[in-house]
Amino acid sequence: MKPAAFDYYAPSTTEEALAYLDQFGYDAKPLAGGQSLIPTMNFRLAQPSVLVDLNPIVDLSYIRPHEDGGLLLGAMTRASQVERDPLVAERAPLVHETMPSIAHPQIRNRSTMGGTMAHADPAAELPAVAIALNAQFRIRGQAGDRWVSVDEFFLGMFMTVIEPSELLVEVRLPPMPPRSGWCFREIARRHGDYALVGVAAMVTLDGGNQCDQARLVFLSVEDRPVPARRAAEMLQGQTPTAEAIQAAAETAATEDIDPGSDIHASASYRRQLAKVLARQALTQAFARARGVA
Amino acid sequence: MSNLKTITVTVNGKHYTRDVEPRLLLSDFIRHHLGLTGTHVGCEHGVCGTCTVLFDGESVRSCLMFAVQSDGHEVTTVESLGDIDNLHPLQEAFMEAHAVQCGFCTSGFLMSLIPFLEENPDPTEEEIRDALAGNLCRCTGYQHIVDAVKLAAENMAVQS
Amino acid sequence: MTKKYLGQRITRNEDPRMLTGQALFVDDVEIPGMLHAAFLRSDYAHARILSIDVSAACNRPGVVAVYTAEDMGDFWKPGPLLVPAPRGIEGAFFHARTQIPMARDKVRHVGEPMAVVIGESRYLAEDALADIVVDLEPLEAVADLERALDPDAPLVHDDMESNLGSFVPQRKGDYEAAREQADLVIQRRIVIDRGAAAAMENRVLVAHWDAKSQEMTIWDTTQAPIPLRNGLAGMLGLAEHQVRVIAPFIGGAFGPKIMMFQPEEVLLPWATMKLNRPIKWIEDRRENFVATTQERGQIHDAESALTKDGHILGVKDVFLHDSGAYDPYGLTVPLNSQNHVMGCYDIPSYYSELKMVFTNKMIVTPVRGAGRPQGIFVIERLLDIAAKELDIDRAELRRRNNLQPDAFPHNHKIIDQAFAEFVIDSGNYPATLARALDMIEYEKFIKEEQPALRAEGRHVGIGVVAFIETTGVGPYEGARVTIEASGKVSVATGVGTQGQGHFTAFAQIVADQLGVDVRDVHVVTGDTAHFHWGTGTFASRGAVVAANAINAAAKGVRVKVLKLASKVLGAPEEELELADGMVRVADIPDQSIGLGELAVLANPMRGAVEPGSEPGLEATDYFGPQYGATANGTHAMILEVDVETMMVEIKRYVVVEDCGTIINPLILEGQVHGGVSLGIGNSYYEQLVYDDNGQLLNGSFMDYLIPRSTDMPPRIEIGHEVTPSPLNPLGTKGAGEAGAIPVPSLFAQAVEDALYDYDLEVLEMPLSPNRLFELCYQKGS
Amino acid sequence: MEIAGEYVFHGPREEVWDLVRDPDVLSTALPGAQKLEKVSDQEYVGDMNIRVGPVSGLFSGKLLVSNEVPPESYTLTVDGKGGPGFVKGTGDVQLVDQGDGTTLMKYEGDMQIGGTLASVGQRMLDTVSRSLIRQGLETLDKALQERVAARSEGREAKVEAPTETEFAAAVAKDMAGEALSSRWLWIAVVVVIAIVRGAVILTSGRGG
Repeated sequence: MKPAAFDYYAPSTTEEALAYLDQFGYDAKPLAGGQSLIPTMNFRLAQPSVLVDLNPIVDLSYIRPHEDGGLLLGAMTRASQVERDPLVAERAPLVHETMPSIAHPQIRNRSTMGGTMAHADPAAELPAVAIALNAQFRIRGQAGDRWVSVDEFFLGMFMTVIEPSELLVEVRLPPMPPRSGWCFREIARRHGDYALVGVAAMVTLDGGNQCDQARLVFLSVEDRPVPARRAAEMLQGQTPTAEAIQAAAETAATEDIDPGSDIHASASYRRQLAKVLARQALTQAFARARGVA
Repeated sequence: MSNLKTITVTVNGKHYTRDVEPRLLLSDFIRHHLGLTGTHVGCEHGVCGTCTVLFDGESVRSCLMFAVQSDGHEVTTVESLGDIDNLHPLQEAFMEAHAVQCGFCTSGFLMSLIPFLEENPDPTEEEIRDALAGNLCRCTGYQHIVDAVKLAAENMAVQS
Repeated sequence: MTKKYLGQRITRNEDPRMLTGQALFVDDVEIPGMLHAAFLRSDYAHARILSIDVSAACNRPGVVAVYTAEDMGDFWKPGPLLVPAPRGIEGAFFHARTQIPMARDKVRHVGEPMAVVIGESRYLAEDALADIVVDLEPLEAVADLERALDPDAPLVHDDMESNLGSFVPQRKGDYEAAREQADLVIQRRIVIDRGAAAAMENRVLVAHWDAKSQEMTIWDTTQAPIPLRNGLAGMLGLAEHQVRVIAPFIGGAFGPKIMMFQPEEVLLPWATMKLNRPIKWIEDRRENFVATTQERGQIHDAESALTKDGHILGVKDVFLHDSGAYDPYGLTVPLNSQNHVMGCYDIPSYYSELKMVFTNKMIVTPVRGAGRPQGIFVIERLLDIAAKELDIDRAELRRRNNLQPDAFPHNHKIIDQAFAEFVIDSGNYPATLARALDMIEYEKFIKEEQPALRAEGRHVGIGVVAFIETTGVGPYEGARVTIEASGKVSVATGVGTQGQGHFTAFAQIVADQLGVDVRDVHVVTGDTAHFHWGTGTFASRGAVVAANAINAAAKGVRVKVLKLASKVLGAPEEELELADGMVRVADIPDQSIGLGELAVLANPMRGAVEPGSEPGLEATDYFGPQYGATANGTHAMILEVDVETMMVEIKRYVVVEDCGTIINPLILEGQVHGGVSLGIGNSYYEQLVYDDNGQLLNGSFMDYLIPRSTDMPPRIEIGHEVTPSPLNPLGTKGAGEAGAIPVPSLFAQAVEDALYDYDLEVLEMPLSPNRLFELCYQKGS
Repeated sequence: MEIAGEYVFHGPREEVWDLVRDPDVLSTALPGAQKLEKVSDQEYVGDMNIRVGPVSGLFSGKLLVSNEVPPESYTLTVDGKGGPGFVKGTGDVQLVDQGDGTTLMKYEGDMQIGGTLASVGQRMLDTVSRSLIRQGLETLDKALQERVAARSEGREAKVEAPTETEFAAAVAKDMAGEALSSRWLWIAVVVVIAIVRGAVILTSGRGG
């Protein structure tokens, strides 16, 4: 299992990287953490003729506070950096909670924020979390930057709005409103495996302890992370009682998602897991929003 | 071989300059170009953890990196730990607790555990099992490895 | 002999080398000028080969040669039948269809080699594989065992009338009569699917023909270096002494590495002679999934006849055994299944039909457990169902049917894998059962803890399962023990080592015989240059057959030591003792001589060796058991099922094992732990999923799930019973496979117990959360 | 692997028939199809450079049309081979004129997938094939509508291959209003592509 040959470029600036991408088009692949790309290459299922290694671009690795209370994460920030960062724990506790579920430390030490998003694996955790957090993505081309909302970013299995000549350079996480709660849950066959189903939940309560906003996003159920819109609508303006949560979880599992089957889980088993996880995650998120968990 | 790149990499404190093809996996470079065969290869798709080495001090799967990416960086392999007559405390604990059977996965476990124990000098059993989860072992059922890590943590605490 | 080391928790001699990355594995072998091989393997499970065009591949820079079956000429021939079929069973037949080095006319399973590229690097050789153009006519494949026996099923082997490769009926007593008398007859269909051995090290081979010295050296991840040497020498037209096979440290084997001759093992030695350059082949993980042998697939139609007080009157079992595309290993696996159905119980009548079936899937040969887990699964499931039907406690039902300690030797009166009558040498089954129940606090759990947990809505179940393991079969092993001038001892034996701690266990035996430090005993295993005779490491036999050969050889040396020392020290032999590397007169510590000094005296530079004696303190001896020793044990576990997600967590795991005399409890426990982890894999994680067309759907470590550290119970608690085997001087029985054998049946029982309110009957293995969900929520699907 | 379902095409049956039998339309509608040649009325051969995210591979394939009852039904047999493996399948396609200017397509087929594709791509096979069937066919439906519009406007239909991203984006946008539980139509060529593309997925690690 050895990869096919390719030309290798290791630019030290984003501009240089973009120039290579522009030059080689579809033949080139940007190499971020490589934790999905390289095994695919080892199986010779991916055979890019050019790799543009982004790892030397040190400018793309950072975690910065945004003045609005949110966070800016450089695309080449490693998962393990995110995992250990106190600012992330404080300002984006959902991200902090999610990190240990992502594969294993050896993978997280290489895997990057931008790479995970751009790879757009529907079983990956962070894309679902990004949707729950209403993230924004800064995409850079030779003509300049554009911002894309997370709701428009993921198009399908391994597909995003990033053109081959562009790079995702930054992820912006907006601040969490007061009286918000969060939870990430997933069920995998073994610790660190891709989840059979996972869910990221963000909820905000209003002054009357009713649900002001809920975002519930599933992973590993379709060809991209799937927000449970109907379930969220059901919760809005409601008091998040156990019954309301249960009803929302059931709606999420039956109406909001259309899961597929594979050798590990049938569609109906996935729906069952989605229901259970949604209930657990919402319960925990609302408890946190109330400050009781 | 065409398309060679010259790289300079520090492995276990020693500088090497070599010409490599970009597609050469770091694991193959370490084993076959540098002759450091203590690092083993079990799957080449990033699951088994057998090929774990330290890259700039952090554990990584060397089958999921290219040798060219190590240019200017520091790689640490099992050969950097103790030697046969003077084992590292972690290696000693592995021997003491019978954490080795066929020995094929062992280097990967050791290299995953070195940074883990630095960060968590007094781990609980649950933390140890989590830390081991990125490495597969087919022989031991992990129990003696868990015992070894506990023992190592105790012994290292006494020594430091 | 003093017992300073035998039975002690001695840490391993081999560990420092392994822990520092200094142990030699086959892939570590580097020879100047070495080439690398990559195999073109079939993507189709069944297809006729119309043509193979290698011209483009040959022309690729860096490619030295590309070979297909055509190029092999007369050297191309089917491999040997490693284990012949048993004779003398009425009505039995067996068709040998052994594997071939490369497919010539048609391919019979995905992964079968069709061509090999030999190039300057593995990278280049893999590049060239894409240049080979194969024209194939796909044929309908048969993957399903029952489908394979349909009259219109496609034939795996065109020259056969059907895919039925073998039929072996065996009977003891009169089952039909027993059935007539029975109060209860239980009939069930039981399905067990395939799993992989998945050693962490894939197979690796280096073949080096040195034309000048006319010597062939082969480093191979084999469990059987000596038979491999002998066979290859014959095939290559070389004398056995021209061929040296080295099995250095092996990164786990678990069965498939005993298989020979694997196609690659035939091709590389042939190609190195043609090219006169060393060649290495490293199997990669994807190849390991499609080109290394597998096990376990069987379908049983089983029934048991019992009295109302739970005594088994008889068992009947008609089963299909999936052999895959070829049957080079004979009937070892299904015979083991057939044998182990009677397990540790007194079963007066037994009728069994074994039907071995060819399918378009990878070949089946033993994997840790080798047919035994299936047999145990059948009987233990039948007992569990009977216990429910008769409302008798599970443990009590087993107690009632156990063979009693005075029953040995017990003849099960059918033919076993060694083609002898299946006789159990010794054991104390009620004791292991009682001990396991005690350790897991069975009564307390059933009466107090479980009802309380159920009242809380939790689904926590307990399982208790007993089993036997036939081990330590013949024919023989040998060893040579030598005391060297340094006073250190060297030991050579033919079996290979794949992590079982032979370098220590064998050293312990020798150290005790010769009174030396265990660290001063240097053991060589698996190198044909060091020992000429032997068979290999399989069937849990190292600590039985090889260890007793080593013990015998060490005793031989001891005799020589005493004789010579008696002369040198001027004291009668019976007054001498061997300790601390010396021979000394028991009462007079000053009157002594070091073993090294004695070794020099035994190999004099001047003078003469006495007529009728041999130089040196060395002895070679062999051991061949009368028949195999049978180990036994009881496993118990408590697990919890989350009924919302069907995720299972093992809370407690208890093993009570009896492998006779224990050489090294530390190593033994390690073997048990490893076996249990494979068993847990076989129960809940590991399943090789094939589709109807013979395609393997989970050929990677991403989808084939080996238990991780977090999937194992928090602790495997081990208790030992010791019933030494009367069949060998050390009293040992094998323990290598035991851990894996009862786990699927145990898991099934505990899961059923946990899901008491779901009316669940587990008649298949492996399970998965998805499958449990189907069984509990979608009955009938 | 069994594939079955139905889908409503926004155009008359004859147009749909012409469309699915026109290799030019198919090859432009599907990114990566490098050529799709009509060898005879019943046989097409083609090369496709299949790409799903990082995954790509060159496939050559053969497509055979049989049991043709224009414009009602036909049987398709496909046979594609490439480095990552092979795809082989047969499917029956039925077009039903719904009387309101739309056409219902019913399809039923069985697909064999082999090689690396089958052995390491299972995690996403179902998801990707569904996703790509959807994308490919939405694009075809668009081409159909363009043809219909062009005809009514008396101009030449413009069939232009979208970029892969545009392709996906357009589909995703269309998707937003669709009921998620509906099933998507199927044409054998597309399914071959979809499955070949879908099957080539793996990955152990995370993040790019």
